[in-house]
Order: sequence, then C-alpha cells, then structure tokens
Amino acid sequence: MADGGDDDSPYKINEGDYVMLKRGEIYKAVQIQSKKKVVFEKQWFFLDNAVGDLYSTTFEIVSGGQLQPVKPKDEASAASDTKEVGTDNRNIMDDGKSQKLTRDDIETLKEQGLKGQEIIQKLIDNSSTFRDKTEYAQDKYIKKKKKKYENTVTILKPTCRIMALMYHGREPGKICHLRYDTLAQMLTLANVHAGSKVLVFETCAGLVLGAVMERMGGYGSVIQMYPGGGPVRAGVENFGFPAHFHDTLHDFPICHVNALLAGTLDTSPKDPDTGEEAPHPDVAAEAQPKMEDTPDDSENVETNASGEPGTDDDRQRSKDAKAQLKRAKQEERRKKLAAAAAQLEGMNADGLVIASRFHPCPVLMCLLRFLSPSRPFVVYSQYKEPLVECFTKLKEQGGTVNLRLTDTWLRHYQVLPNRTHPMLLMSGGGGYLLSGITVETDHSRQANSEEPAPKKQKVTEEPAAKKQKVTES
Amino acid sequence: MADGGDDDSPYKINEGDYVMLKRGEIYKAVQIQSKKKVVFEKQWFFLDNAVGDLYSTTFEIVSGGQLQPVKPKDEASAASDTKEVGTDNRNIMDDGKSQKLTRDDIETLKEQGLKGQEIIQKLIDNSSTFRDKTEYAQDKYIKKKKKKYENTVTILKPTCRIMALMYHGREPGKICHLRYDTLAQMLTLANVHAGSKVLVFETCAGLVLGAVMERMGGYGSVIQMYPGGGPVRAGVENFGFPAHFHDTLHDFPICHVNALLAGTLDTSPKDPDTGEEAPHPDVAAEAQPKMEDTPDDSENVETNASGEPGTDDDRQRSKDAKAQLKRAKQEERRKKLAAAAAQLEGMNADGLVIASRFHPCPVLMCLLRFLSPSRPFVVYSQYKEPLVECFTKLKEQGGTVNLRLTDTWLRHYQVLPNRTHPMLLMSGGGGYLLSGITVETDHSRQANSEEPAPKKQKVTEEPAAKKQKVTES
Amino acid sequence: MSFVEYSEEIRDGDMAIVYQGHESMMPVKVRHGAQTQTRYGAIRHSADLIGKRYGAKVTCSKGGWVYVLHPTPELWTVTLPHRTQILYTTDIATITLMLELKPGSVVCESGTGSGSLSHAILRTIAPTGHLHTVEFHQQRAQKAEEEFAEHRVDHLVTVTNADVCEDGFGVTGVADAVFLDIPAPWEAVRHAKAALKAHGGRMCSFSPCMEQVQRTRQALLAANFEELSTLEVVLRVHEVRSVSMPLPDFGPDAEAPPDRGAAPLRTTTPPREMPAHTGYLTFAAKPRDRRL
Amino acid sequence: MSFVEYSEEIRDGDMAIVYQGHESMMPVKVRHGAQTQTRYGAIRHSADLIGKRYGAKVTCSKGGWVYVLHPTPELWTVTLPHRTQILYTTDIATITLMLELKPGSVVCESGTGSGSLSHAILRTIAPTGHLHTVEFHQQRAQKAEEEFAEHRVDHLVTVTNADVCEDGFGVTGVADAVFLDIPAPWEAVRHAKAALKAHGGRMCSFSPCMEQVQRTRQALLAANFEELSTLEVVLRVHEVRSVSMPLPDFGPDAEAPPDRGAAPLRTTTPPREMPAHTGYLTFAAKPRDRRL
Repeated sequence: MADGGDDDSPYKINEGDYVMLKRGEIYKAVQIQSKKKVVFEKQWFFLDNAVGDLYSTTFEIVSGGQLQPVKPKDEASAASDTKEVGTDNRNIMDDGKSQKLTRDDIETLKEQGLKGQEIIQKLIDNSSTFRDKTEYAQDKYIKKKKKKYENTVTILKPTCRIMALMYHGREPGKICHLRYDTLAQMLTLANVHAGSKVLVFETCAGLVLGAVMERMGGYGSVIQMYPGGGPVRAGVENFGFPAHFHDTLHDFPICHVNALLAGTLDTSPKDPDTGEEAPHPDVAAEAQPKMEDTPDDSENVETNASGEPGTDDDRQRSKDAKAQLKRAKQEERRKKLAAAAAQLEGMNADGLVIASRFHPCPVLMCLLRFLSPSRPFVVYSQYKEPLVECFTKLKEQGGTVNLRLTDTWLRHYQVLPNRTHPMLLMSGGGGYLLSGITVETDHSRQANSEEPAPKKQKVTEEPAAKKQKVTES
Repeated sequence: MADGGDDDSPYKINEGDYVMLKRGEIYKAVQIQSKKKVVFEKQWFFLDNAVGDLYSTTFEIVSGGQLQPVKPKDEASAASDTKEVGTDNRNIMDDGKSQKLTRDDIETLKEQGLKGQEIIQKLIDNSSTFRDKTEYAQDKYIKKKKKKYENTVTILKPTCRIMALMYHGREPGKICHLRYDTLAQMLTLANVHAGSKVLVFETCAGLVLGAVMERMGGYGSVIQMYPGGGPVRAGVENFGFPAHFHDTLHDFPICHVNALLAGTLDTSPKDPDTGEEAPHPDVAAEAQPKMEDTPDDSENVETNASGEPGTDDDRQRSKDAKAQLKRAKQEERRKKLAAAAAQLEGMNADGLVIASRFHPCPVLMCLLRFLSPSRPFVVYSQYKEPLVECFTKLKEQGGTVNLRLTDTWLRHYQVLPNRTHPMLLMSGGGGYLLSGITVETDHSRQANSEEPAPKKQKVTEEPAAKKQKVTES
Repeated sequence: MSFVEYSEEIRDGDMAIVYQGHESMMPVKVRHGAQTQTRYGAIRHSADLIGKRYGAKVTCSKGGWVYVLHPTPELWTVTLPHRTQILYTTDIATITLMLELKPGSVVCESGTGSGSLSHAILRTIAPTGHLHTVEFHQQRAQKAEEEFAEHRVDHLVTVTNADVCEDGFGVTGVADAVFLDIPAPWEAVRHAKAALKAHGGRMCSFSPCMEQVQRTRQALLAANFEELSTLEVVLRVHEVRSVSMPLPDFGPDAEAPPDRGAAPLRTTTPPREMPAHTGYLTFAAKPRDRRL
Repeated sequence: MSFVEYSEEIRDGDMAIVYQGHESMMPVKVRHGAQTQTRYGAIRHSADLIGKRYGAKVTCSKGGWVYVLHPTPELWTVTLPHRTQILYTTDIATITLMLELKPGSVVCESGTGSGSLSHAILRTIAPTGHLHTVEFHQQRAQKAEEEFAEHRVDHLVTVTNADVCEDGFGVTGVADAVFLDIPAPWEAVRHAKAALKAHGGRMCSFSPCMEQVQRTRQALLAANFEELSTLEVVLRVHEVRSVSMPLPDFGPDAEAPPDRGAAPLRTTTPPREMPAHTGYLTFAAKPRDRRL
C-alpha cells in the first residue's frame, strides 16, 4: 500500500482510553484501567493486556481473565460457515435425543482448550436435527449456544455510531428509546457541523450531546441546556474526545433561562475570600441537585461517591480543605455560568437539538428564542402526541417554516444465497421528530402567518396529504 | 381436463348483471344495461356486446364505442415485454428531441388501426432515451402513455377483493380510507362466517356490509345498524349478490337503539287504511333523511332522482298513487323494523363490525351490548386516537378480553430479473383496528377486572411492551 | 361447539380456550370428570365447564379465575401445538381475502403443517365448500386429521399424505383457489394449475425468501398464470399507555405563571421488538382454459 | 454564505433559498441588479436581498411575500436541479452516521450525480476533511465542480471525471469512508478497498435492487470486508390535522343525557401515497491490513 508508512500511534490502545467492547451485536463502554476487573456479558476479565495493541483487535478471554489477541483466521469464522440450512422442518421429530454430546463431553472439550466457536461447531456437528431445522430455528440455536460458549471480545474506538447502537441495544430507557437512525436524522436535519453554535437539551445520558460534539469536531461551541442540579452526560465521557473538545462545551441550567431572558441574571464575580457561602441564590441553587429531576443520574454515582473511611484528624483537615474546595468550585461554576450566559445572550445560536423525557413543547418554545433566523431545529420525542402539540403551537405563533413531523421505519436484511429476506425481528419504533427552520418574526405578528402563501383554510375531512407532493422519491 | 363438461352458464355475462370493469389497476363497478353509455377512464362505450360472453374476457373498444373480445395473445402482451432497462441514466442528455414520432405520425398509426399497446411499443421504439432511462422513469413513461393510448377493458365478476381494491384506488374518502388488507383483517378478526348473526355499523358506502355478506354466503343473518335517514349501501348492489342473500340482510336505525334497549320501541302493526300519516313518531322519523348525517349519500342519487317531466293529469294521478305507495312503504318499513328488532332483542349476536366516520367510542360501547359472550368484535378507524379512547373505556368497564390495537404495513414488490425491489410507492396508511372478545360480565362489576390475573399496576414510564412476548413470528 | 358454528353452551367433547391473559391462553378438551391445571389452580370440567356458557368466568381452585372462550380459528392459531412454523392471522386474513374465499369455495392447500391456515379456510368455506389439504409428513397429516375431527370440521376436508410436488393435490379442475406453503413451490405450480377449475381461479404461494419468490414467479409465468402480485403485510401492535411528561422549570417568570409539574398523556407505544417478516405472499390468477 | 459556514447577512454572489411554501422552494444566485420571479411576483436582489438577514421576509412585487433562507445541504437536496436520481435526506443522514463521518474525515464517493450527497458529506467533514468524488459523465462532473465553487466548498473536494469501475478513485490508502452509488458496485469494490486507509475504514453501497445488493455483498466478502449489514430506512411524514368525528344518535335515553354533535380531535394522517423504497444501504468495514 502506498501509505504503508502510516503511524500506528493514533490507533493504539492506551491506558486511560475510553473504549468500546464488542461481542456480536453487544457493546459496552469502559475505560482502560490497570488491574480493573471488567464484567461483560456475564464474563469478567482485565483489559491490561490490550494496552499497546491496536484498536479493532479481537481478544480471547483466557485463564485468569487475561486477554489474548485472536489470530485473524479465527476471527473470520462466522456463524454463516456453520450453517447448512434445511428449507423446511418436515423431517424433524423431536425425540429429545437430537444432541449426541453429553454435558460431560462438552466439559471435556472445554478442558482440552477448545474455543467457544469450536465448541459450537462440535455441538452443531453432533446435532442430528440441526441440518433439518429451518433457518429461523438454526439462528436461534446458534445464538443460544454462542451466548453460552463464546468468549472473545473486540476492542473498538468509540464513535457516535457505536455509542448509539450500544445504548439502543442495552439501555434504550436511558436514551428515551432514541433509535440510531433517528439520531442520524437529527444530526442531519439540524445541520450540525464544525464552526457553528448549537444548543442541546437532552436527557439521553449524554449520547445526543456527544453525537453533536463529534460532528462539531472541536470547532464552534455547544451549549448544553440542562434541567435540575447539574448536566448529565456520562455518555459524553465514553466518546473519549480529546481534551480541547471540552473547551467548546458550555452548560447552562434551564432554571436560569427566564432570568437570562429578563436580563436579571447576575454572573459578576464576588470576592472569594469573604467566605460568603451563597452570594447569589441563583448560582447557589445549582449546588443542590434536585433529586426529582435527575433520575437518570444513576450512572454518575462513581464521580459523586465519597464515603471513604479515615481518622478523625483526617476528617478535620479534610473539612477545611473541603470548605476551600467548595469556594473554588463555586467560583468556577460562576465563571462557567457567565461564559455560557455570554454565549446565549447574543440570541444567535445556529441550531437547536432537543431529545428529552420532558414535555418538548415548553422546552422548544423557550429555547427557540435563542436561535438566529434561518436556522434549523429538531425535536425528538418517544411519543407522537407532544410533537403534534409543538407543531400546532408553532403554527399558531409563527416564526418557523418547513415544519415536518416524521418517523422512520428501519429494516435490516439477511442476504444469503437462496435465503434473502428481511430480518425476522425489527425495532417496533424509533421515536418521532419534529423539524423546522426559524425565520424572522414580524413586528406585527399575526397568528398563522408563517406560511408565505395566503392559503385557504382546510375545512374538509379529507387529508391535506392528498394534495401534498411526494418529495422523497 | 377431467371436468371439461363444466357448464359455462354461471360464468356468462347477462343483461342486468353488476360487473367490474378493469384496466390495469383501475376498476369501476357498473351494471350491464342495454344501450347504456358507460364512461371509464375518460372513454365511453356500450356493454351490450359483452352480454353472452364469459366473465374475465378482455375487450377492445372499437369504433362507435362497441366492445370486441381481444384474442388471448394480445392480452398477454404485458408492459414488461417492452422494457429493456438502463441501470442508470448517466448517458441521458435531454435535448427535447428524444421522441422521433411526431403527433401526426401517431394519428396516422391510429388511423391504421393500431391498438393502444402497439402504439406505445412504437413510441418506445422511437424514443432515443427510453432504453437509457432508469426503471423508475421507464415505468412512469409507460404508465403515462398507457393512459393515453390504451383502449381495452376487462369485465370481471365482482368480488370483495376487487370492490375493496376499487374503492381504495378510486374513492378512498367514501370508505373512510379503509385499505383492503385492513378490511381483510376485519373479516378474519370478527370470525365472520356462514350461519352466524353479525352486526355491521359502517359508513363505507356498503363495502364493509357487502364484504360481510359475501363471507356469510347467504347463511345466517346480517343486521346493518345505520345512522340517519336510511341505510347507505350502494356498494352492496355492486356485489351482485343472488336475491336470497338479501333475505338475510336486516337493517335497524340506530336512533331506535335506546328505545329498543329500554323496551319502549313499538313495532306492532297499524291499520294501513286509516290513512294516518305518521302513526309512530319513531318509525316516521326514519322517513326524513337527515342530510347532515349522510354526506356519503351522493352515490345514491340515481335511485332517488325523480324529476321527470309530465302533464298535469299525470301529476294528479301520480299524487294519489304516491300516497298509496307511501302507506305501503311505511308498512313495509314497519315490518322490516320489527324483524330487525326481533333479531336484536335476543342480545345474542355473534359478531360486531364497525367502520365509520362516526366517533367509534359511543358506537362500540352501545352496540357491544347486543353480543353474546365469547364473541369477537372489531372496530376500524382512520385515526388511532379514537380507538385509544375505546381501548381505555373497555378496560375500565370490563366485559371484554384480548383487546388489541393494531395497524398493518402493506408492501408490494416488483420481482423482475435483476430488478427486484419493493414498489417505489406505497399506501401511507391503512387505518387502525381495535379488536377483542366479549366475556360474561360480573354481577358485581369492578373496574379493571376484565383481566384474569391480579396484575400489578404499571407505574413506570417503561413500555409494558418490553415484557410482552412476540406472538407473531 | 365446532369451528364453523357457534354454540351457547360448553358441552362434553368440546374444545374450549382457557383465557388466562392476553399472552396466555390454552386449548382444553372438555371431558366429564377431567381436570385442567391453570396458573390460578385447577378447573374441574364437570363442575366448572360443562353446561356453562361460553365466555363464562370460572374460578379456579386457588381462587384465581379465568375465562372460557369459544374456539375460533384465530384463537386456535395462537394456542395450537406447533408441529411446524405456522401462518399467523395477519397473513391468513390477507390470503383469505385475496384468494376470494367464501362459503362454497373449493380450496387446495399444501402443506397442511400445523393446520393454522386450514382451520381458517374451513371456517370461511363452510358449509358448502371443501378443502383438499396435502401434507408430506405422515404423522403431521394424521394429527391434522384427528384435530379436524375433534373440531367437527372433518366433513369439509380431505387430508392426503403425499408429496404435492410429485403427486399433486389428487384432484383436477375442481378448485377455486390453491395455496402453497412448501419449500419449492415452483415444483408444484403445474399441479396447482391442474387442480384449479377450467374456468380459472386464484392461487397464492407463501415463501420466506425472495429467491423462492423469484423461482415461483418464473414457474407461474411459464404456466401462463396472470396478474402476478407479490406483497407483504406487517402487523404493528400498539400498546395503549398513560405517561406523564415532566414540565421543565425555566425559573421565575414575571410574564407567565409557573408551569411546573407534569403533563399527563395518553399515547401508544410500539413493542420494543416486533416481527418484521413472516414471508412474501405471491398471488396469481389462472385464466380460463382456452378450449372453453 | 457557504455550505459549511453560516452567515448572518445575504451578500452579492451568495446562493440563497427562496421559500414560497413547504413544497415550493427554489435556489437563487444573488447578483447585484438581478431579479427573480416568484409565485408572488418579482424580487429585486439589490433592494430586497443584499444586506438583508437570512431568514428575512421579503415582499414581492405583487404584494405576496416569501422568506429567504440560508442554504443547507438539506434545502439544497430538495431544490437542486436533477441531473440524475438523487439521494434524499433520510438516506443521507443514515449514511453519514453509519460511515462515521465527522470533521476531518476523508471520503471517496462515486458517482457524484447531482451532488445531493456530496454537499452533505462536505458539510460534515469540513473544515479539515476532504471528498474525492468520481463521476463517469463528463458534463455532470463539470457541473458539480461549478456548483462546489459557487457554494464555496471547492477547497474541500476533488472532482474526477472517470469510470470508477475501471480507474478507481485516483487515491490509495487515504479514505476513512467510501460511498458507492453506481449500477454495478461489485466492480468497484476492489477500488474501494484500495482507497481506504491501511488501518481500515467503512464503506457503503446504495442500490435500488436486491440483485445488486447480492452481487455487491459477494464481492465485499471476497475482498475480506467484514460486518456486512444491509438495511433500509423508510421515512413517514405525519400530517397534523384537526378533525371532527360526529357522535351517533341512539335516540332518547332515560339514563344518559343526549351526547350529540361532534367530538373534535387533533390527530395525524399519513400521506395517501408515500415513497416506499429508494434503495438498500449495504455497509461494510474494511479491517486493517494484515501487514501492520
């Protein structure tokens, strides 16, 4: 290859890296930490051996939970090799004797050091009914056995795609059931790109925020508008962004939004030495997380936890230190708040992305005010009804055009010789999106005036859609 | 063939038959009437020549609007023969000169007696860009030209399938946008079959009623519960059922339902000679169609229309005749009402099918009372929200099990060598169905008691669907 | 009780459906003196079932209760013992309509499989139609025959144990409709054509894979079938739910009253995973034979 | 204005989108002294556009008014002059995420076509990435190049007029991602592999027909691509509507008050017809070269 001289270093796994573990379609985000036990798919192991190896390497978990790189050939042995499919099951009689290997046999194979995939192949070879099973039944069989016997793991560099797949597969509740293709639509519809200034309001564990930051590439600025006591973004950590990305990230508590809009938010510095505990109720309010607003915080416990043991002396010293630390932290918070407020005050953001468990209507109506005219916004909701409400309100109020309420149907395909068909299972729904573009608002604002054409009011029960041209084909 | 001795007579087209005209995917229901001009796809012709020929014959419309059977070979010349597809259009330059045939050329071809399909083939042969067009563009081209030049029509025996396709394609507004696959679900979910007693409430031009009657095959009874001044069922005529089918059809105006349930409906006979104009306000109410309730009636105008000219004498005579006719009609109506009431009074119907533009919730809650326990019901609505309301109400009230709110996705496929893919366009939606089964209601009825299991109340925001097993794969 | 006729009352020898919940139903053969275990305890057929009305609520030995439902082809489909992959109601409904089945129709079917579709066909073509169903697997053919008798529809059906691709349906020129659910439907197309009436009729082939569809359509065209149409129907179930979306707190606002708390909402959610594919349905029409 | 950077103000030489309604937008090249006809009359660029803010409402000569929008790849997709079938936003969004595009990505694309996807790629990979786009058709390649310049993204893109199946992308070992939208993608798989970085990368092929997908996947497997995944994304647009469902009249009822009239309802309806298929997206990953 022409560029065989590529430097491997950007592709090397380092201590402290945030990485993604992968087995089949299962992902998990972890940090590479020395001698830290990791549990993945009910197996535990250590990532120490992976350090210095390259990303995308597949490892076998060997004795003592150590990782050992798998040779490329083993890697390629896909389940599809093992399949020789029966097109129907008219010859199957279930006599409970279809598997010739006993449990003892399998234990012996394991002791002989056979790898997961090899054991599964043995099981298939010794199944008298496998070949006659329908493909669907074969898939189910292999999946079950794989879960039981496979013990490899691939280490990947985190990306938005993988993070979205992981959350959707493992913890859809944490990301409001936002499906990856829906996230893809959001990033595109909001025209998220380097150099712009994007507002994000999300309660998706930081997945949406991280996705926006990845698309910004460290250029421009992202302002996270957060509810409750503090920004929730465990997911952003897992993206493993370079440090300078975080310089472009601001956050602003929504409980100050009205004050900011009214011009009553005071973010001027106070003398940190006066020792005043809470110079501004506004800013101090932040210090107390409102628990009812942060049910998604469970991921954050590691960073907050501090119930370690110590002597009484230790405790006194730490008390003083804590007080000082608290003041320093308050000052830092103030500065951050001032910086974020400055970003917002121009009312000239370039994009708005909302994806939360909150009712989207008040969120959208409030945050839209921070956008420049001719800028896109996109709102996600797991449910259609609240977006219908947003749509109606925006139509009444004006100031936006090109409103669309959509969802997508995602279908995966099995493409195999003589066995091509859509996958037998699919996601039931990926949630709904409302997107649009801001425009300059009239000085003399009228209801329903956002559409240029002097349109006739619809009075019939006929869907207006009839007249709508199909734009997507 | 073993049964070569088949008698053709049941397959012969007769004067007076209700038939379906078909061209491509376009259908129209008409009656065979001597010397009656029929307009179909902007062409007019007479069906007289079809009488005596067999159903499923394709005819060419020749001079003077006469029909002439097409020889089987012509029939088989499908559009797919004409296609030799370009896989992309990278070579197309649109210079406006792609068609070598002039308008005059085409007129000449027509005068030479070339048939539609032949003219289209000529057009294709003389198009310099056709071969290079993408398939999508080719399809569009052929469809356009077909519409312009084809002049064949196939005469089919009406069936529920064809009627459903026709209404969905031509006049979806008349059938509340009920798609044919949704109608199929309804008939199956309601377990409509010969020998049962089925209630139908529909404002779908009679399509749903006709579909139910077809499935009953003239066995059992169908009771049409109708709103407004009279049952609307132009569509049923078009099914062309044998006369005895109509003996099994009853109708009952819903404005008498409460009276019937309260036991206050009087259907006893009156002396027709007293000349009393409206012996029972109940029954008379029917005589005046309430226009606001029958916007779908436009199809019916032919049967009502009677503004023919005549002399004054004629008018006097007809006035007397009319009065008598009116009394006779009232008596007939009374008898019919009594018969329908008798069918309903047992409260032992076997099935309930609702598909209307009315809010389904009050309709369902009222008509469910006429069902025996352990009988299926199915409610169609173009919109999901009213069915959600039905669902909720039924859950509160009890008396039903196995409730399901569903819709279907219908996808057609193009399957051609190297050109297999889903059709490029699909129906946006086929409407929603709520189905369930009645059960005996408790004497001491409790809210939420219809489910056998003492279930825990759901309090989380997690969809219950998580726990739900996939039953359909 | 029969699958083609409703009864009011549960009788000895009936097949009844015990409804324990939406996803938990089971078929029970009602026999004097027999007992059936449910998740809420036992039910005694003589005391709890026989003579009761279908749809009745029956209290089980542990104090819980179930409903006893009249069988329908649709309830049978979700409770029948699987001997094969089966056809489900969504596809069955589409097949029934698109094949134009109705009382009096004569239908040929292969394979019989677990009889899911067969029962639905019988329900629709009764009381004057007939089903000729051909099953390759001997034990399955026998079991189906037993079930048809138990369900009192055996007078409407002929079960043949044969390989339809080799031997056809055993009847010629009698069918209004033919249905194929076999691995190589293209091998049975000529038999389907022979089974259909000389005046024409409709057929349907169900196949999970697109390659099967492609080969079958080639065979159909070669056999002069017309109006080929391949389609797919996917069912979506909507779970009705009440949710509550919290309202955000933007801080004190002079203009507007505080709007805190949560907005209740009635909505539906799709299941997290749903069946995306059962099979492709390919329909075709046999035109009437030329000779006529 | 540029497709990769927002401006506040409309300037001479910009490309702006005139919004006349949801389904009626058009791109306008802003030029001192020029005029553009809209459905509501003419707009004069010097007086009505230049110096105005993007998003401004502009009154036309006939008294009607339009909005002038800043161009985005998405607005371009629905307004661009079609020289070919184009990719739409739903597919573009999926491709962008699944190919892991971001600022700095190097991407190879063929064919350029009407440039719908190209603009979206450029938006995402700016300011440090690069797009190598190969177009077979000479005039189309030239037109695309002109448009990129007009849209001020030409510094991020190299347009090549070549047959990618014969000649490849003209670059080796540089791409993070490759996208193919050509009639015979299988013929370009080896070139895609060569264009991707030695450390690996992702590719996507868009094809309308399943047979194309099948052949492409065979070629991908033969070239040792991994993690093959074929999918399809179908967009549904929901039209928001207020409807009123009449309430039925069951006659006088002693128990309940009459409940006549109509129940208002806010709901959504799907379009009567919608695009059901654009193409299948097949994704694959090239593993890192063995030698490393």
